[in-house]
Amino acid sequence: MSQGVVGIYSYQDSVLSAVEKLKEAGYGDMRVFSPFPDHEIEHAVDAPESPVRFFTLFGGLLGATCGIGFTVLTSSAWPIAVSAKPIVSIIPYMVIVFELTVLFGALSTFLGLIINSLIRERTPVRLYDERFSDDKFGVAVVCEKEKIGAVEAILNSTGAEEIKFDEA
Amino acid sequence: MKRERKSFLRIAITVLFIVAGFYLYAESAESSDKGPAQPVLFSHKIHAGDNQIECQTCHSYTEVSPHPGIPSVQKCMGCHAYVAGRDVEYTTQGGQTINIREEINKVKGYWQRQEPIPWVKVTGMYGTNSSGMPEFVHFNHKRHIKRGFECSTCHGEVEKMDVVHKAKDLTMGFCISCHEENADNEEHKTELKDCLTCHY
Amino acid sequence: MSQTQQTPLTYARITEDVVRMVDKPSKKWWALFLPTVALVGLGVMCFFYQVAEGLGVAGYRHPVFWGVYITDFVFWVGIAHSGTLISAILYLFRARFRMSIYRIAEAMTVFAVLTAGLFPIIHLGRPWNFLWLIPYPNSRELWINFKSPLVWDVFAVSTYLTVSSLFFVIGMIPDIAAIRDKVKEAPRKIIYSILSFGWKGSNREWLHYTRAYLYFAALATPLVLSVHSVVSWDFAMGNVPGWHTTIFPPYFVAGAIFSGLAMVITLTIPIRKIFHLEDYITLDNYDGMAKLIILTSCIVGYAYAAEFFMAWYSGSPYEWGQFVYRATGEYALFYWTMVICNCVVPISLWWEKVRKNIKALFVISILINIGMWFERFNIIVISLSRDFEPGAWGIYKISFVEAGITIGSFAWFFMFFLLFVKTLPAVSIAEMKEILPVPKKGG
Amino acid sequence: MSGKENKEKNGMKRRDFLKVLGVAGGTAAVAGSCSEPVEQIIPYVIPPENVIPGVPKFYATTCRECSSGCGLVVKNREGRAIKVEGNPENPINKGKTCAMGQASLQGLYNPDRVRSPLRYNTETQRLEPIGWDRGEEILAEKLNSLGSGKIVYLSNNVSGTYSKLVAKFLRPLGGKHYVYETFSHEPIRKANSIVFGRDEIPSYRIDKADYLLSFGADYLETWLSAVSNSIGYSKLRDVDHGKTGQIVHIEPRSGMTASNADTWVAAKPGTEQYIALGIANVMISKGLNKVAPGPIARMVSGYTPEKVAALTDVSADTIKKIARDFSTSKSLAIGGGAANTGSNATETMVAVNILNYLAGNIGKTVDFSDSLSISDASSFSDMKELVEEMRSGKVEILIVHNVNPVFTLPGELKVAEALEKVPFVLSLSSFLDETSEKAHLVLPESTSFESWGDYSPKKSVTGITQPVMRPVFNTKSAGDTLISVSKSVEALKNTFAEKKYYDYLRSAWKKRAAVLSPGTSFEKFWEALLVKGSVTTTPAPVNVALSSRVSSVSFSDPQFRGEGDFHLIAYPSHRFLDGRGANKPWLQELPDALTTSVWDSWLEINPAVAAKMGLEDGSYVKVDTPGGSFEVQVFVYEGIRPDTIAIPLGQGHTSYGRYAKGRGVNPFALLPAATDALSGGPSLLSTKANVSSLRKRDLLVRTQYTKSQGDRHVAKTVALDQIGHHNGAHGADHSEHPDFYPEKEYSKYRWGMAIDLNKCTGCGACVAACSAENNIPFVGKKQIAKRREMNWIRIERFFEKNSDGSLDVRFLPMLCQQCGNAPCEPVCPVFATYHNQEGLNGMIYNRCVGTRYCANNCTYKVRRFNWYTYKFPEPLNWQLNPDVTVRSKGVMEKCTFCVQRINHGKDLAKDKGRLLHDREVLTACEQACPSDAIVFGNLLDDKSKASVLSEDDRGYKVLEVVNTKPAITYLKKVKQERV
Repeated sequence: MSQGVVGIYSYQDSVLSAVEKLKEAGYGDMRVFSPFPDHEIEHAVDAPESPVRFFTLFGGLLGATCGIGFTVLTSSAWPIAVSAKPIVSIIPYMVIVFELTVLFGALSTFLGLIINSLIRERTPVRLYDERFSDDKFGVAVVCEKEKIGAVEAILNSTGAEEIKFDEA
Repeated sequence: MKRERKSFLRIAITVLFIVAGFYLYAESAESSDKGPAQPVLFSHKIHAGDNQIECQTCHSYTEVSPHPGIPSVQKCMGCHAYVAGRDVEYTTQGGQTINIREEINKVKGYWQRQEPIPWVKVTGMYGTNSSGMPEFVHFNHKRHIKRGFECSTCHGEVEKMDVVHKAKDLTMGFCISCHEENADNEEHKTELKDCLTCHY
Repeated sequence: MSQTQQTPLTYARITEDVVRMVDKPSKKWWALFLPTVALVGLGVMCFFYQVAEGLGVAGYRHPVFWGVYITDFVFWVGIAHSGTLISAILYLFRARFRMSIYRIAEAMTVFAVLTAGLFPIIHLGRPWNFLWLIPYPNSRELWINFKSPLVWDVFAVSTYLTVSSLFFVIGMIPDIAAIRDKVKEAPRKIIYSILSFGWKGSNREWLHYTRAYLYFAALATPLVLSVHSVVSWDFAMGNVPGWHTTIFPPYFVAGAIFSGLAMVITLTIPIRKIFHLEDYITLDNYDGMAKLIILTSCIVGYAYAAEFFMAWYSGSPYEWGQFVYRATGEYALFYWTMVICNCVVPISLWWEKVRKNIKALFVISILINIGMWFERFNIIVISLSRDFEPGAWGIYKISFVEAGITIGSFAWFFMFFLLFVKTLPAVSIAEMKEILPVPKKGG
Repeated sequence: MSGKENKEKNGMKRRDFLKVLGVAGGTAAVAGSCSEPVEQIIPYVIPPENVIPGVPKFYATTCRECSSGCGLVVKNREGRAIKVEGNPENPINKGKTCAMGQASLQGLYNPDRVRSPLRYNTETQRLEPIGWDRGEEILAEKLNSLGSGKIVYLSNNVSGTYSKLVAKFLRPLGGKHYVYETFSHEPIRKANSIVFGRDEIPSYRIDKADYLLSFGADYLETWLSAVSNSIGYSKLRDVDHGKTGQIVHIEPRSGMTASNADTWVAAKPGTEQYIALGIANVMISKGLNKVAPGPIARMVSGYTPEKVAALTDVSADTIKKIARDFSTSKSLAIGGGAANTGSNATETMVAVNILNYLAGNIGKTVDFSDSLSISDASSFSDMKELVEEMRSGKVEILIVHNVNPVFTLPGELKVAEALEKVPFVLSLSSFLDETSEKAHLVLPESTSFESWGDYSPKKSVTGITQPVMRPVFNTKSAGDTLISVSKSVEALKNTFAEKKYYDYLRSAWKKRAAVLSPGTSFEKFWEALLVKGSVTTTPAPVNVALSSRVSSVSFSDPQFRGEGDFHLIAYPSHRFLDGRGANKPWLQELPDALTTSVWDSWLEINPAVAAKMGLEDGSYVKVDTPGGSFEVQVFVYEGIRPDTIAIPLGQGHTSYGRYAKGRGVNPFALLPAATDALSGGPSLLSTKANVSSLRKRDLLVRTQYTKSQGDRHVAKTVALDQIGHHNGAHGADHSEHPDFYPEKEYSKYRWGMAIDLNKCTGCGACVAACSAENNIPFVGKKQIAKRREMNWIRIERFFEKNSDGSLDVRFLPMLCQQCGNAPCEPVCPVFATYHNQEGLNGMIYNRCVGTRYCANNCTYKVRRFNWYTYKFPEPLNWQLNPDVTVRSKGVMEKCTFCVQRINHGKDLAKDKGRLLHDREVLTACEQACPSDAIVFGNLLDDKSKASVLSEDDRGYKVLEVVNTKPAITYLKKVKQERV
């Protein structure tokens, strides 16, 4: 049985010290909420590198391949001569290849973002506080029920203004 | 999660119904005389099928003209001045019942009034029920017949139809695939697939 | 932040201010919105009249087969560009003055592309067949001509629309989440919940978000350059004297940014005033944009001069004839309007006083927009009026239908914009918060 | 209207018209490229013999648009005449036609034709339809009750059997037949009678001359037979081993004909005779004459070049040079035209005859053995008498047939008033023109395309006209009408044994057949005649000697009425002639050769005068003449003397159908009834006029607003002695352009064209032919004011300067160049235009979405866009070519070298299992071109005419610098040493 606990903070340095203390205490798997992206928090938490970049790379390569395949294959399917240009004219096709690279790259980056941060990344609803999008920070930890007290103590000691629990 | 499943089910059922509807609609057309109703129920099955009359007996210009020719009333009367037709009921494939002699009498009526018969065009591009080939397509019957194609290649088995309908989908895809298959070589293929062959 | 106002900016105030903007629309807003919709209606009516009658109701004539619609198209695509410039390129350069205006600029991008995309269709002889320009599988195996710059255009503009819309949407996710958390009434809360994709602002989310944003910016940057290059190739790939030149892509991109920045200024000044955003959109912001305008104005001016020089230096009678005609022919008024608006007027921005004078900026930005519209008109129409074949030369006159549709397009753009400022966060909440000093207990 | 009703209505309409035609079957194309589909197929009740739907039939007949009588072949599809072409078997036009001939089908299908007999209702004061029986009854009553007054039959030149029928019809009634041609060239006849004792017009053999000296004769436009003259012109213009013919034209104004001459000599109006006399003087004094001058020597002795120079504004050196060239080559002098209709016109013609006589041209280039039938026309003074008789009430019955004297006779005669004095006017015309409108009874005649007849334009040729289709409307041939009426007229009861004019015609021909081919049966002869379209005989040579009457001629100064500053020349238009062409939209929309103006009149005025008066192109001016004044727009033209203004005839109709009515001004209305003193011919150059600016200006609607080509060098010239020298400008044209892509290769055909600018006269026959062949819509003046004309081929006209500063007019037919490296093709996003394996630049209408990039990128600007769906009012749409798609709005179109003809030709060749031969397929423009300037063919075939010409030394490609690799090679116009 695990339980979640979240401490609500007003100050970023309190959050940072809470993160440090939690890490020391072995509660590495935590979530820090903030109203804006903050580099110091990001560094403090030590999260793994985001996989979104692979989505972008894969999408881009797929787009380029589709672009080449599409233009070359369709123009060979029914060779219609225009001007004295060859049926397969690589140079003009590069424009299409480029555009499709960007298009597919962007689409799959978007997909990567949605998958990684909004589908895979699920935090218990009750640990979220509406103030996090306004002016408060939050440090949330999900742990076994019996360890909640220790976490609460750390949060309290670092200056959490309010502490909420999640029963789920 | 549960709610999502439910809505998925709903969508799936709706799609299924639409598809089924289309299918049934198409089916229903298949089983009847799906060609357009003509002023005279002229059965190609009786003429070309049962009586083995060659297509070109009536559509006599296929070898000399881009147009096949629709027989004149005079041509109909060429036979039907003598062939009065049996005074019997005849049931078409689609279940219409007609009296053969009465239908022939209709032709005679046109002849007596010296009126042309306003046949409804069957072979068109868009659907079965209307319209001829759009006028931006120039199809040459002569060339195709001289090359040795059977009428049925494009018109289907007309000799088995009481009410003629468009048997093949005479869209550009149909033309092009045939032109591709029948090209002698690459150069010929280019010629056959040249847009100006048909569109000018 | 040199600006001093009654209360200093805090996180809470930023959220509050932005949420207030998406509050119930005021009478003033309706007074702006309804006439806009009416003008859109006018444009739509003109379009349907044109479809019913034929393109003859537009001013086209032999040999000018492209006219106001393509001018509008290039104009709007150009407007779109500075949005992406501000949101992506300046993001990559970490220019701080973009923060407060980038959302407006991005919205402008999306709506401008949306407007621009209509024009090629309006301009078609048989608009109901526009989908023939899109490669879709068909039984004839007849595809489209990928050698045609117009097909490049289809790909570039649709890619641009997609990417800039996604960029716009991604950028707004945390802000919409903030609004979601503030509003109480059910329907709005639900809508904002959906639009926020369940955003919570955890460190992981922020990590993916910032990466995705970075890659988007990295993709959008070459895209934005390519789109206007492709648009310029619509002309440069032609052989018409006045079109067929290698200078076009950079010239067009600079021109696009130039006009886009001017449009951002034109749009933000009233919004700043109406929503009291003086603390957000500061005079320093305008100063930064005005400097960019000076830069791009110089590039554009240089391009005008270079065109003339090359026309003369090439020794081609066709090129030289075209440029002499531009400056002295029937359209000379348009040409000189363009030169004055785009090259002479921006000189005033060299003075800081002007750069920080809101009224002056507003007037200058509108003049630049007019000048840039005429630039496209001149390139398209004057070149076509007088190309190689002297027996076919002729003069184009704008018809009321074209004017109606052009006015309608402006209304269409503003209609979306008005909807945008009333429903979506027009100022980026997260980014504004990012540039405030981080609150530290330790001070 | 609901969809269903609409459908039914269309169905009925279609059926009705098919019944009219008696034909059907096949799908006739009337619909647009994406309009509603045809619903029904209507078979024949009884199939007409030998008609195969989809296979065209060709009927030989004779053109009756003017008095030239060209042979025609009319293409008939499913019972409808769809295209007119020249009959190659006819010796007059040798397969060629002019624009008027091409447009004749729009007369046949004109929506404003009289559709049934009409009778003037005195109560409603309108002409109202009646039946044929009633119409003929009324006429018979009138003829039966003919009192002491005269009966007059007034018709155009109807030589041949019909004129005999008219004579036979009139004789018992004591009537008189007047043959009225607006331009019947009386001075030529009179002068011939004076000089040679022959009151006729000979054949002038331009084709046999290599030096043509024209005194105002607009032989390429309206003078005698323009087509046959153009064929001669083409021959004269042949460049062979650095030699070619030369043409000098003397006229105060440089019209289309003068503009095609090597030298235009702008003489003072009416003084051409002095130049001729001066030339004769030089010839005799220098001993250059080939024939003994006789009394001529004394006549011309006073006209030394110096004296002539003072009289005419033409330098003495010019006269001397002309005299030398004229007498040392195979020469021909001709005279006529509007400028030569002054009071001394016959004297001028006498002087011209003297030149031909002295140069020994009689019997060589002037052929009296084969004189023209127009020689039989009544003279203008006869017409004047007739009008007087009408006015005085002496004419009781007037039958008007295909003439429009109210419009074409000078306003001073007040014909309309005189007409009202005639108790009964019958019109047999097909159109309600200004004259027929005033008739009491109209019994509309079928056009020459719908009826039998024959016509003999000159002694050696008689052409047959046969119906090429059933009458479009409820009309009857005039011959049938006369014969049918005669049965119920007492005096005529037994005049005609025949029931129909057809029978009358055949019996007349039976007699001729017995003479012409004694061996064969008549039926065989007749069949051969119908196939060939004409019979040709070899006329017996005649001996022509100088008549003693020649010395009686004294040469006088021209007389002018009025006190104005300018001489007013009213000249016949090459599009409308005397106005009869004005109801045909193709001709209205055919740009005038020089001004490129359409649908309107204009006044030509010299730039110096215009500058002084502050006039520009399109300024309105008021022209005051003694006969009245008119307002008209100005065209500033270097090719007219400062003391002269000119205005074309033919416009200004007050009726004559929707296309003619209310356009421009009719100068006839202002002209005095002045005549040439000796011949009694009309005097078109007899008035002086004042011009005053109205201080307003509007667009003078034209198809080309640029006058000079500037530095573009589109229409090029080459000096005669530079041909073949590959240096200078010529060498540069053939410079190699490095190409990014490899040259395209063709296997069977590479269609191409060669256009000889030395032969193109700018007449516009190609433009009209193209419109007819390719279903090109006419769009009207308003649209052309927006430059939206649709013609696929246009004649570009440039006014340049010769090295001596004189005017150099160049014509260049511009059509799709079928470029090998076409700029239009790669920019089309949907492959609607592309390059095919035969080198054609295909244009697929149904694929086109209308981006119009192709047109922007077209270097030659030959693409046309359908800004609207243009309409062909019923029954003009009957003429549409079913082999060509009718385009609808939003679609680009252009020339594809008549691909339907190429495809048809290939189809026939394939039946024989071979490829096409050279000259088997002709494009419509080439087929019509009277001067043979256009040659189409396969460039892969080295021996094809087009290939050979394309390799000519004079060949160049227009705007070659763009490297479009056009399939059309233009041959530079040759510049000779000028007089």
